[in-house]
Amino acid sequence: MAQASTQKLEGQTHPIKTYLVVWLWLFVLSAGSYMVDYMQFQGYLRWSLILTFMMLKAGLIVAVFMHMKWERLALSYAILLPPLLVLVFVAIMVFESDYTLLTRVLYFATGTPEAAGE
Amino acid sequence: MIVAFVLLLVVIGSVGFHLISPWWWTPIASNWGYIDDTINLTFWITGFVFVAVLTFMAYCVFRFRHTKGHKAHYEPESAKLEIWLSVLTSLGVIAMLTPGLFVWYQFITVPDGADEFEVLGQQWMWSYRYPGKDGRLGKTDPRNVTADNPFGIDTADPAGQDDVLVQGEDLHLPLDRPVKFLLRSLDVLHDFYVPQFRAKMDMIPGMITYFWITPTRTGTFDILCAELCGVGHHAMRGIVVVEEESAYKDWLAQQPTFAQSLAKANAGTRRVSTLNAGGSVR
Amino acid sequence: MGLFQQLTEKSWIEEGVEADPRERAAPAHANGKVGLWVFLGTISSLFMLFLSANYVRMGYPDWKPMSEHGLLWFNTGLLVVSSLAMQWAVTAARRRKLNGVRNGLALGGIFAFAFLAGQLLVWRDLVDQGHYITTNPANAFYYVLTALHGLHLSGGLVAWARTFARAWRDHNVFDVRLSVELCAIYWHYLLGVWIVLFAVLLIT
Amino acid sequence: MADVTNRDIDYVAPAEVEEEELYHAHSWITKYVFSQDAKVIAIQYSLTAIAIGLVGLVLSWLMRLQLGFPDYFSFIDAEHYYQFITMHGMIMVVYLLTALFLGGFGNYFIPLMVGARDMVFPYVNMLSFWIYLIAVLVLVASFFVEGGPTGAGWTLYPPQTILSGTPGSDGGIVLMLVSLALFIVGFTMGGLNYVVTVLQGRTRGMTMMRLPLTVWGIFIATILALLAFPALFVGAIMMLFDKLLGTSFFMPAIVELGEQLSYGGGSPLLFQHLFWFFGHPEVYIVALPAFGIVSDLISVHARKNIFGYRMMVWALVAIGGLSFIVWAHHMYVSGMNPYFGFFFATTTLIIAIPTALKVYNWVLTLWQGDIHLTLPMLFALAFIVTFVNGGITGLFLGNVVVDVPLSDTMFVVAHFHMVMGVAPLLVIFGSIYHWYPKITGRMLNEGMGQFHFWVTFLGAYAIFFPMHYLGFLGVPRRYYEIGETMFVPDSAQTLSAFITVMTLIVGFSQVVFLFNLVWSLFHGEKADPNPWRATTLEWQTPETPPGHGNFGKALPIVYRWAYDYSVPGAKEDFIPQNMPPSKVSGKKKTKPRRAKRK
Ligand code: HEA
Ligand code: HEA
Ligand code: CUA
Ligand SMILES: [Cu+2]
Repeated sequence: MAQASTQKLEGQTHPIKTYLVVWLWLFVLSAGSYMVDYMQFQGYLRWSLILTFMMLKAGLIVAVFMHMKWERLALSYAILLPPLLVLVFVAIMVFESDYTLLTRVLYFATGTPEAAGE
Repeated sequence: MIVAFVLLLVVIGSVGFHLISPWWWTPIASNWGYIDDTINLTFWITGFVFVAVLTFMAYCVFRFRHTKGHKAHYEPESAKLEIWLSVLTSLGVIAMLTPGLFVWYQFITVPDGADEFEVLGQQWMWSYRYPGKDGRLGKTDPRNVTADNPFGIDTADPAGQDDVLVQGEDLHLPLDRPVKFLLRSLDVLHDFYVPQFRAKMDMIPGMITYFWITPTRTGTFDILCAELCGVGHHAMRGIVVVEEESAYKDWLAQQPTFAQSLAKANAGTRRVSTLNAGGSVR
Repeated sequence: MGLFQQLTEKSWIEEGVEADPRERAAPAHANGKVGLWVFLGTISSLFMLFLSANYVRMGYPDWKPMSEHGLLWFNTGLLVVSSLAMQWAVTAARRRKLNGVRNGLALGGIFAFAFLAGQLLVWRDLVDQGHYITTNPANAFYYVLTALHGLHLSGGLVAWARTFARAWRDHNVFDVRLSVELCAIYWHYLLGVWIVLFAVLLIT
Repeated sequence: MADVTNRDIDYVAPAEVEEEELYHAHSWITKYVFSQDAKVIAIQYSLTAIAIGLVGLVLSWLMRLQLGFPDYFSFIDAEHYYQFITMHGMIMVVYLLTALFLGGFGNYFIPLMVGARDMVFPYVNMLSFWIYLIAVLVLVASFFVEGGPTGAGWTLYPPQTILSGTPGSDGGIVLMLVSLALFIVGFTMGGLNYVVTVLQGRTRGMTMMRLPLTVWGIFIATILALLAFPALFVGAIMMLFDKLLGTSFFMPAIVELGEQLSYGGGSPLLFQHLFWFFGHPEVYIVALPAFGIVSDLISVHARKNIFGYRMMVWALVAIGGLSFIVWAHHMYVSGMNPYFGFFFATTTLIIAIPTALKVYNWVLTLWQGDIHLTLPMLFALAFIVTFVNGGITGLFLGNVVVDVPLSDTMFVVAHFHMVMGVAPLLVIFGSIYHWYPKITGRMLNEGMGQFHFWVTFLGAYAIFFPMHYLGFLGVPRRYYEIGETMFVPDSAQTLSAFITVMTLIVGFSQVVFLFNLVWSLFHGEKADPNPWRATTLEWQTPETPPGHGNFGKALPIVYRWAYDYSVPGAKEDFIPQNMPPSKVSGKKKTKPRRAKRK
């Protein structure tokens, strides 16, 4: 079904340089998330940093390597919106998990972390 | 013609059935009259829309049914009409939702000074635990459950020793005092449900859930399990007795505390019960 | 034509065929590519849901994080190389260099297999160390998530094998180019998923 | 946006789609059994779904016999009863409705309605059916393993699902989970096809906003399914691990009948969230195709354009999107974080607004129409009645405080049967009466059809309308028997018996319908290629039933939207989508399409 086309090939391939730059960035970002671990950040800071780095990395990969950057806009919407809906689920689950934990700590003998090591 | 008529009949029949039906709420026995009010409000709003939409439809079927030479009108859309309809519907939704949310806020906010007690569900029976003199329930763990300690109370927690245990007996509640039900399950999901209280909540193993009510009427009511919990689900019944406070106090005083029942069990079986041991893990 | 314009078009007023968005919108898409994107949407949903389950479970006190396994870094490297090789094949296909396509594909496949083998090694090591799936929820999630990722990669290898066979049989780069691109996109995607999984498994 | 990708291979001009390579069957087996033709696959899907649906129907009779006459049927014990409701619910929702609407109707109508020769990935499409069939067989097999099928309720809530107090907690539940996982894999294959065919396979001139609403409904439903099914998949996998390997994803510490189990720490609520993150979109997966199809039925048989086409499309999209953020309205009394109630009650009631607009637009389409009371139209009208009724009871349940007393009572059962059991099924019946002539070349018998319609509509209404009142009384659902209580009057049992009798009557009329399907295949009146004088492309095929490749030599070119009925000034009261403007003498206000530049 592919139509042999006489179109010129110039301008169609992405210069290798783009990839190298992106790889560099991926490396930097990975180093960043490793640093978060290394510096022993705790709590929300830790989580927000790690998630930010993760998102940035995933975004780069999707945008450049998977050609999202060059796709039709509508398609990008179609692909980016649904994960947002799943993110609502993720957010709700964060609250839910905290709530469950709270009732365990309040009422159960083994609800506390110290008591768990049976 | 006939079709339009039957459609109309369905509407009239539904409304008629509603009006003459002998099947309706059991008389309420708790403070959640607000819930009934919200339902009635919802009935009025939705009932109106139901009748309006379907009567309009029946009229259309009657008025615009095919006759020779009749031709339909061509009209792709009317933004104005659609905006009006959305606004009206939104108003309807707001009218139902706003009071609903206020009542929900009350439903989940337990008033200060409510008495707490625990309902324990397991396949397929109910047991209850009151906090005893110190007003506090002892901590629990399913790992502590043994034949002598069916509630799994933590023997190391002093608050648990004077807890009053009610097993194989009816639940008693004092009239006109807010009570918070703490719901706990040992095995699977159950749901503590008394139709007259209008309140219910699932009980989840590994977690504590709650609701609160103020009983407003003395009497004896059925307790049902409203969450599928295995073959015995439909047979998981209990009885709750709402009575004057003095009668309630008398009843409560007759029930054994945790310490008493432990002592009795030890004496009866003449063996040292392994209090702390946590059950044998399979 | 933008999505918004498309969806607000008053289609009853306009007659005729002049404006088909797919005729002007550049570039249009091969069916396979659109299909792959939709599929990736589906598996993203799958992995995200698994990860949120992981998050929920992680908060509870019986969760004991796994010790990090050195080999995992090495495996990650393998997968990165595999992905790079696939990209090489794509670039070669765009330049119509059949040899490059073959080499890139071969390397990509080999490294993907090596990655899977490496993952199995880690599993065996963990079992030897007494980290069974039931020992701890962290272990359970580790096994399930890596198995899921591995399964997806194995599925990719089936597509890879077909592409590879065609690249050896056919002599026209043109015919395999789309398949190579699809494989590469999938590979990058799975690399991305792995990086996220690895990060989650590492920090928990 | 840099425009740098490779035009040469990515681009297939829509006008040239006819040159697309088409799969050709070479033998009887590849033509009728392992066929890659979407129309054959559609029929295979539909027949399988109807067959398993009949099992679900028989189960509903057995359940009703027990509920209506609790002491008469000793062969139905509690264990069986719970197995029956579970299998009944799961079969009806997933294996009947989802498969029939998407696998059956989707396969048949998407290619025809968008003007394509076939689905874009025919081979994958074929695999999709066969995996579905295996899933059904695995499900059926669970009836025959030791312990029988699972009796955990179609919601499969752990821990009870995999504990011994529940029937079928050994083989039954494992087969159920495996079957669901297979179904999801198979469905994903089909789903990719439906989405990509709608996006890519449209013929020249078929813009998105010229698609019939049937296609829109199935399209959006498929997207929902592709995103929602993974949640069930995740839940099923983790539960299988909990069951078979003893992990504790969902299992907290448990004392079962006095015995300590080795589980610990898991969260049963997590499963419920996952299940409903799938489950709520799922109910719209079966509703949206019905919404789409019924719009077309009403428009064709009222000889009038659907009122507010754009609004109908936006509403479908809005309902689809919103349906992902309302799931916890099934969990108001589940013990989840109570503050979620505010969020989910609000989103749930917001969904009612786009849905209400759809209802208004259906009714407004009737206004000033030219209503032909054909069988499909009758079913469409009946759908509106039952859907409005069921939707309105949904508003009771959605308003969180109102749900508290009603949840897990027969009121909920009545709600979802009205809105899901009856309403979409009426659409299915209507569409079978509507499209049977195209699919088989013969008309269905009108007399039997009328009988079937009136008994099914009035009968089903009589089954489920009174059931709400049992819910108000407080009768819980999933009760093998309510027995003696202090609050349920004896008359409620009479009502229950009445419901059972109605069930059997409605059941009998389905037999008539099935007979009609078979009888008309041989003796039905020969059908005109376009008996309802409809505009959409499936009626414009050169052959009836459509042949391989659907459209003969050249694909149709689409010049207009799908709803040019009773256009002022036009000779006929319908203008097919592929009728060029030059051949129409309408006075309708139109403008020629121009390329809009950004
Ligand atoms: C096709 C399937 C389908 C559809 C379309 C719906 C539609 C809706 N459902 Fe239903 N529902 C189910 C299938 C469906 N449901 C199933 C299967 C269950 C039970 C599962 C189980 O537990 O086993 C269930 C259970 C269920 C519950 C949980 C009850 C409980 O277990 O306690 C709730 C609660 O919010 C709910 C709400 C709604 C709402 C608000 C809508 C809305 O979308 C309805 C919108 C429609 C209308 C509102 C009617 C048209 C509008 C008008 C005519 C205008 C008038 C309107 C106003 C004045 C606002 N449903
Ligand atoms: C689409 C889904 C669907 C359908 C069609 C039905 C149809 C019926 N259902 Fe069911 N039902 C469910 C979905 C459905 N149900 C679900 C999800 C549950 C919950 C399970 C659980 O709690 O876990 C349930 C539970 C349920 C209960 C509650 C049990 C309990 O809680 O104790 C009852 C009780 O009366 C009942 C009755 C009936 C009856 C009498 C019919 C019918 O007899 C109604 C009348 C018949 C028709 C309207 C025709 C149907 C025809 C076919 C199915 C034939 C095949 C199709 C073609 C030929 C196209 N059902
Ligand atoms: Cu306990 Cu149902
Ligand atoms: Cu829902």
